[in-house]
Amino acid sequence: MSVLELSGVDKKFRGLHALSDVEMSVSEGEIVGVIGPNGAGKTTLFNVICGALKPDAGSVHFDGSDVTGRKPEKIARRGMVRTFQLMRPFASMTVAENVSLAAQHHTRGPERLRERAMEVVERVGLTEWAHRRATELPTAGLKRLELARALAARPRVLLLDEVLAGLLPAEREPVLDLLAELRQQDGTTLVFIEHIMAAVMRLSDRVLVMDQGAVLATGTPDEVTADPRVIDAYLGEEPTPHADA
Amino acid sequence: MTDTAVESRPPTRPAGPAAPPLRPQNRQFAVLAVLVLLAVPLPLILPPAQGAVAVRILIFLIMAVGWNIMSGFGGMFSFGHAAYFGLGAYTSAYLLVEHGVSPWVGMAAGMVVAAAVAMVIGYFSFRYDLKGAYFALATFAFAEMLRLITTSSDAVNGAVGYQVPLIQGSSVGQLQFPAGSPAYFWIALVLAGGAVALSILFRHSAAGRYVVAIRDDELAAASVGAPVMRHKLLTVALSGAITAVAGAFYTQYYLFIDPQLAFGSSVSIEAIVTAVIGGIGTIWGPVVGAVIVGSLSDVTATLLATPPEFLSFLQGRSGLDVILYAVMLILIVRLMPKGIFGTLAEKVAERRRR
Amino acid sequence: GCGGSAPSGAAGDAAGSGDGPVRIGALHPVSGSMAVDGLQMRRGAQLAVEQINDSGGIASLGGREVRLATADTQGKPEIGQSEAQRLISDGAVGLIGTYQSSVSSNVAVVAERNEVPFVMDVTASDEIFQHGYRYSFRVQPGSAKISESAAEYLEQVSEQAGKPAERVAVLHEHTDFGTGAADAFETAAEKLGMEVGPRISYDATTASDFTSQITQVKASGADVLVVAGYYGDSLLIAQAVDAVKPDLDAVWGVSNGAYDQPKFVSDAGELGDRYFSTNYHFDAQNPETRRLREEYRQRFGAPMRTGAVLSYDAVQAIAAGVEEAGSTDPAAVRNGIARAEIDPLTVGDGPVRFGPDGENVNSAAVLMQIQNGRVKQVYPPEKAESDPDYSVAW
Amino acid sequence: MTATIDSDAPETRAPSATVAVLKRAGVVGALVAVAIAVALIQSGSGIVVWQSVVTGLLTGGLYGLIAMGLTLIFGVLDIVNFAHGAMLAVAMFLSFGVVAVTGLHPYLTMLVTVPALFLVGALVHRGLLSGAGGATLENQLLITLGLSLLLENGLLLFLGAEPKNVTLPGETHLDVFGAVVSGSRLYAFLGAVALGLVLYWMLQHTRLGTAIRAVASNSPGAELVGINVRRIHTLTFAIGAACAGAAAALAVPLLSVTPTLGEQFNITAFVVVVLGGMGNVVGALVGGLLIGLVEQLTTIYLDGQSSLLGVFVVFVLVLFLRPQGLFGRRT
Amino acid sequence: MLTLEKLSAGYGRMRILHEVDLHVGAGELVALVGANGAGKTTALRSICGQLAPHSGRIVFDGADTAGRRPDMLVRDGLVHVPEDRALFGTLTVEENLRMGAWTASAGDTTTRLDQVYELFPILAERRGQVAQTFSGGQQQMLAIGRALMAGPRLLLLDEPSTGLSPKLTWTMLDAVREVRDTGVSVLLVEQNAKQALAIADRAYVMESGSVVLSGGGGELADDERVRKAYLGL
Ligand SMILES: Nc1ncnc2c1ncn2[C@@H]1O[C@H](COP(=O)(O)OP(=O)(O)OP(=O)(O)O)[C@@H](O)[C@H]1O
Ligand SMILES: Nc1ncnc2c1ncn2[C@@H]1O[C@H](COP(=O)(O)OP(=O)(O)OP(=O)(O)O)[C@@H](O)[C@H]1O
Ligand SMILES: [Mg+2]
Ligand SMILES: [Mg+2]
Repeated sequence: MSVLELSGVDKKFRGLHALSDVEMSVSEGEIVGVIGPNGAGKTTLFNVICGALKPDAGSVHFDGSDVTGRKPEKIARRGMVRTFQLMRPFASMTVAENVSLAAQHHTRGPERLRERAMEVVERVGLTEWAHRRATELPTAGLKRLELARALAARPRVLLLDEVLAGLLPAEREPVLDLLAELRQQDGTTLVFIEHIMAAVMRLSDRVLVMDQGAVLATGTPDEVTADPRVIDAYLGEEPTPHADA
Repeated sequence: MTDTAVESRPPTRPAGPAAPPLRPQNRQFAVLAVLVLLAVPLPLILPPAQGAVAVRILIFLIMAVGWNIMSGFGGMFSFGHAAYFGLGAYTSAYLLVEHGVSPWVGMAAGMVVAAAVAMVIGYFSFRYDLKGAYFALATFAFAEMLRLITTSSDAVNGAVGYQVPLIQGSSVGQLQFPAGSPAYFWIALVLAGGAVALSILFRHSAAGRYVVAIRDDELAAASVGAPVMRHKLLTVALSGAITAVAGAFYTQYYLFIDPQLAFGSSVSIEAIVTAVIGGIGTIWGPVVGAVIVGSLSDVTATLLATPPEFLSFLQGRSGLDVILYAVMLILIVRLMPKGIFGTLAEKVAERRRR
Repeated sequence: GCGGSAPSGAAGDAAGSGDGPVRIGALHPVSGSMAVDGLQMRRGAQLAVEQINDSGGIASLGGREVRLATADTQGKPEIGQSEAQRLISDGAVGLIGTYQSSVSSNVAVVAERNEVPFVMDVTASDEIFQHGYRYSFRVQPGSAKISESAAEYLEQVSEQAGKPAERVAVLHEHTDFGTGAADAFETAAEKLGMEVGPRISYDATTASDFTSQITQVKASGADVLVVAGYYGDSLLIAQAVDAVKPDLDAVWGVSNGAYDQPKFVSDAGELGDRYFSTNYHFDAQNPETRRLREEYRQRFGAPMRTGAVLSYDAVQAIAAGVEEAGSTDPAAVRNGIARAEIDPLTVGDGPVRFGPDGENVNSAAVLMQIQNGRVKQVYPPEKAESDPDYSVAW
Repeated sequence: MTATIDSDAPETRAPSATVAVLKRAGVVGALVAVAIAVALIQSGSGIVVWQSVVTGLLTGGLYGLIAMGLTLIFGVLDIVNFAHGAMLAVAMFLSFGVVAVTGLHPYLTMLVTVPALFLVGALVHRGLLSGAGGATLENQLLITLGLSLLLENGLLLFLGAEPKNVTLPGETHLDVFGAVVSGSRLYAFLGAVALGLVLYWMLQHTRLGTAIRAVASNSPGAELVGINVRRIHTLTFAIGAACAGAAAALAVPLLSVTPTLGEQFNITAFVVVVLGGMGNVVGALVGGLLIGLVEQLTTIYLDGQSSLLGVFVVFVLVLFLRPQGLFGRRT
Repeated sequence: MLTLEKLSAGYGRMRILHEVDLHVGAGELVALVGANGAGKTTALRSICGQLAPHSGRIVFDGADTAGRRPDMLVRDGLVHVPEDRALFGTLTVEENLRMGAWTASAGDTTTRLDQVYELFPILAERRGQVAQTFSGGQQQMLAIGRALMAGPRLLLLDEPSTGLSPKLTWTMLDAVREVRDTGVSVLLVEQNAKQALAIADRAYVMESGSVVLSGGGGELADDERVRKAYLGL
């Protein structure tokens, strides 16, 4: 059964058609990778899904009910939570405070809240940083914090925007493990934008390729990477000799 | 072809600092209690003129605490807090003079009115997404409108304003005491202490944390489930209500209020200056700011009225005290861009980290 | 010493027991937008103190000297209040001030609660005297009194000129001061059978051109224009009148801040010619006043305004109260002031004497007119320096 | 920025921007016409309304004149300069002083006030507002507020609060279809228009002006083409201050010169700036005229109310409906 | 022309670059490729003076650039086209270009303007259009054109092909090569590794803030590790 369903989603910024007629359906417990060139509209898609932007046309259904244009906090509280590509920590707070903020709508009492937060912080490997200002974190740390904050909000559907970008290959492994575990243990549905193809290939059940605001292709990772249109638009092919080269 | 080995980032994982106390508010309450206790004997020690300055400081303090909740914690820069101060002042004065209602009830009513108006102004400003200087100018415009409307409205005595009738002797119920009575200071102290306590409670409540997160990043906060509009409205309402207390008490202490005193832009400016000088967005900033700003004009006035020998040429030059005040204002802002408390706290934190 | 070193305890202790000079507190706005008048008044009070000391101090206290303790209200009531408190705890036996009604309201309360007399030099508002304060006195005629006189004088002067005023337009600034004056004038004028209208109010802090208001007056066909405003706006009104040239018989200032000022004569030049103004005024007929104003001009290089003369009178009133009481106990001084009679340097119907409400029973307003580039008292006849010229210049 | 761009949109958009401005101007014009018509019904006297309109436009010119420097500073530097009114007062005193001492024609005092205020502006920006201390909105507010107190009371201290007046030699009154217009106001109005045009020309057609707009549009970008951004900031602030100098010379015959005269104009000027769109000098002029009219019409509509009330109501409505101002672009 | 010696840099205390060594010779076109967030942009920002290095040296034309702001370096001929293009959106195309020549004389401005218009005819056609109404590709051309107006001796290009169609990408890269042929050194950052390597004289590959590979453009293009580092394939 599909937990997230988009139909005919359209979004324009002035003259720029950032999303055109996007259709998408994600089943419970599925892991979907989203790829596409820079500026293809991937982040915009997340923004529309999570209520940060109102689509000009089309609808977004979450868990059977229409959430199109609902406020982001309503959608988040219902269990659809996203991370930000450009990390957006609460600058005046510590890492633990950042995380506990996300948990406070479903947790009562400071002790419970702190426990919850510390669990999540530990899970993403930020324990040493827990009581330092979020702004002191290095890039990789901020990415983890994004993930931790989203996890603390108890997502049923988790939308991840390039959480692996900027991480060393060695640093990616535990995150990938964590994501796999999330689905296994908690049954979380994952939609993730990623440019690191190794990760996309390994994690996703299905891949959605976007280009110029539209869905270019969907399919299993292998299908997609073999698709000539995808190679042409995103992956690239053997260098074509140029006129005078 | 040169070849470099893949280097990994050096592990820069220091042992993290220890967890802060589970309830940081407890320490702040303790500090507050000590401060209040230390202040209690003040009116008995100070000469009456300084006693009056002390009460003025407490009124500034309440105003600045109110402003700080909205503009410091909430990041919504208000340039129109005179609106709430004035509503507190006028509601209590109106109820007392026209209907003989106890000023305490008037104060409570003023808080309700101010909170309601704050929510209305806030709702429209947030709904139309006014930010920064535009939000500030909008709040200013609302305060000015209230001033102009009261000035020409006979229902609240127009430009004449209200004079609180004097009673014989003292009465806690009527909030009136003989001149120089320490009771004024003590009541103001309780109110100011209450305001600071409220601000501590709020800052550490779930709502307060949401508000700070919304200030830091509205979209990120919403994305983890922080109800943005509701908490912004809650913040402006609380801020307005606290500021109204200052207004209501002002009326009872000075026994006179008119549109300019209540809604004039200088009231808003006083609230801002006090909080910014002290340290915006901190619990103790408004407290420090009130003590500095509240006594600054008195100090300069006294200094100039009876200058020490080497400054005697200054005696009686009008405007000089304000110049001195302005220079200090500019200096403090230039030298301590985060306010006195804010900058010092930062310095201490930095030193501790090393 | 400064306030910090003043003795604490009941107000008056210091004055009652000491044998230093008798302190009189003077509260005026010497900074901010009212600073010119504030400074004038402070100097007027200073001259009064010097005059008292030169003529031997307070006789009933063995010639004790008087000293003026000054304070700047900055034009703000709360500053006024705390400064008043400071002056009282520094041992002032009485206070004078404060030029602005809102500040005086606050100081009156402080005075009342500390039981120290407060003699107002300039304070237009009548509201303060409706609370039954025992310690408040006022030298100048109240706003209502001036307005009533203005209406009366208008009726009589216009009648005598053979052009009885029938329809009077009123232009007033919109706060307490202007509105109060306009209200009282309207009531009095209507009682005398004049028709009042249109009544136009304005915000003196923002208005910068009155052409349309004067056009409205012109269109209404009024034959007299009453103006109750401050200095700057009244000057602008005169300029607008000059531009529009409405069909008027007279421009009639009521408690007006400009039309009886020498400065207005020089700023407005020709335009101000033959403007009338009903207001309190220094007594131009009194040689003492002339001497005082001359001294002021020599010392400070500017003509002495009426406000400063009123401050002079107010200090005299307190000194007379001390003299009468033979004590520096403020409560006794209060009773002294209530009994005293002082020869004023301002126009009055007799010596300054305070009624039970604290008002100077002999205060009076006088009609002035700008004639040949000078402000002259023209009515009532016993105060007149020359005859009113009921006409306009354009 | 990959996604599809409507292929022929770019060509059509440039002219359509002007069309939009014209359309907006049309809407504003229509609203003004309706407001005047209602005023006519309300007051019943044609000549009074006509005089109000004329006076409103003339006073509006004065507001526009004063707001121009402010809008430049606001638009380019994002500084809400509360000391603008005080700087105007300084310039007026200067103008008055020059007239009093040399007997120069008031308008010629511009030769002194403009360079003097330019210098003041440059010093203020360099000394007080640039750098970290002047970075945040609240700090700028406090600094410019402190500065205005400093200037006002400095004037008071050294020159006294006595209002000073300058009369225009050969002041005349014109009759414009029954409405009276005094020469000095007309000249100030024309001066405002001229200053607006000069500023507009300077911004649009000079190298410096283009650089100022470039810095306003994208200051990191400006730095990358070799523009010393800090110098342009200082220059802009100085030019904004110099505008106050020019305004002072034009307005000095109209107003009583007092240390606090700026207070009266500060607020109106801010309203005008927001109304016209930040950084838009022509917008400031139009906004000024509009506010002048609103003030006059308010006195007809709401008898006994301060004309400021109408101004604030219009201000708030504009803020809600078009936060970028009538002629500004949303960023 | 340009040498980085053990350059470390980042934002605030956050370190992004770790001891990067890099060299661009006179008249050389050097490509810098690497995955998202590898630190390429950060490197360019440090070189052009927007970002103060934490440690290490940047030597341009024989002189250390420490303490020099971008506008000063432009005068010396070091011009940066940033990732976001930093165009003056409210100014017209021609005004943008003329601003590009801020440091140049009036005569140079006119000749260079002609050259840029010749290189990108579309800009000449649209000279009166306001920049923010341009399409992405047009904006990119304008950004490069504006940089050329300054008469650079070293041009830093941050992903000039972003937002361009493949065809335009080639036009763009051709233009870059033409610029190099006029004697200007170019440091080109491209995600589009394949195409960048095809035109580059030499190239560096960056990963997580460090240079991990370097060599001739053609050589690297054939390297298996490059394919892996860039596409993760
Ligand atoms: N708020 C906005 N206003 C105007 N244009 C926008 C806005 N947000 C995004 N865009 C534009 O919409 C297009 C799609 O952007 P989006 O961020 O969705 O791309 P993306 O696929 O996430 O790219 P990347 O892989 O680089 O993150 C881009 O051209 C971008 O410039
Ligand atoms: N202003 C900034 N403040 C803090 N961190 C930043 C800032 N700009 C970039 N970063 C971080 O620095 C790291 C390197 O970014 P940089 O932009 O240099 O990468 P890049 O190699 O240019 O990537 P891309 O191919 O996506 O442009 C990233 O992780 C990014 O999040
Ligand atoms: Mg994205
Ligand atoms: Mg980059």
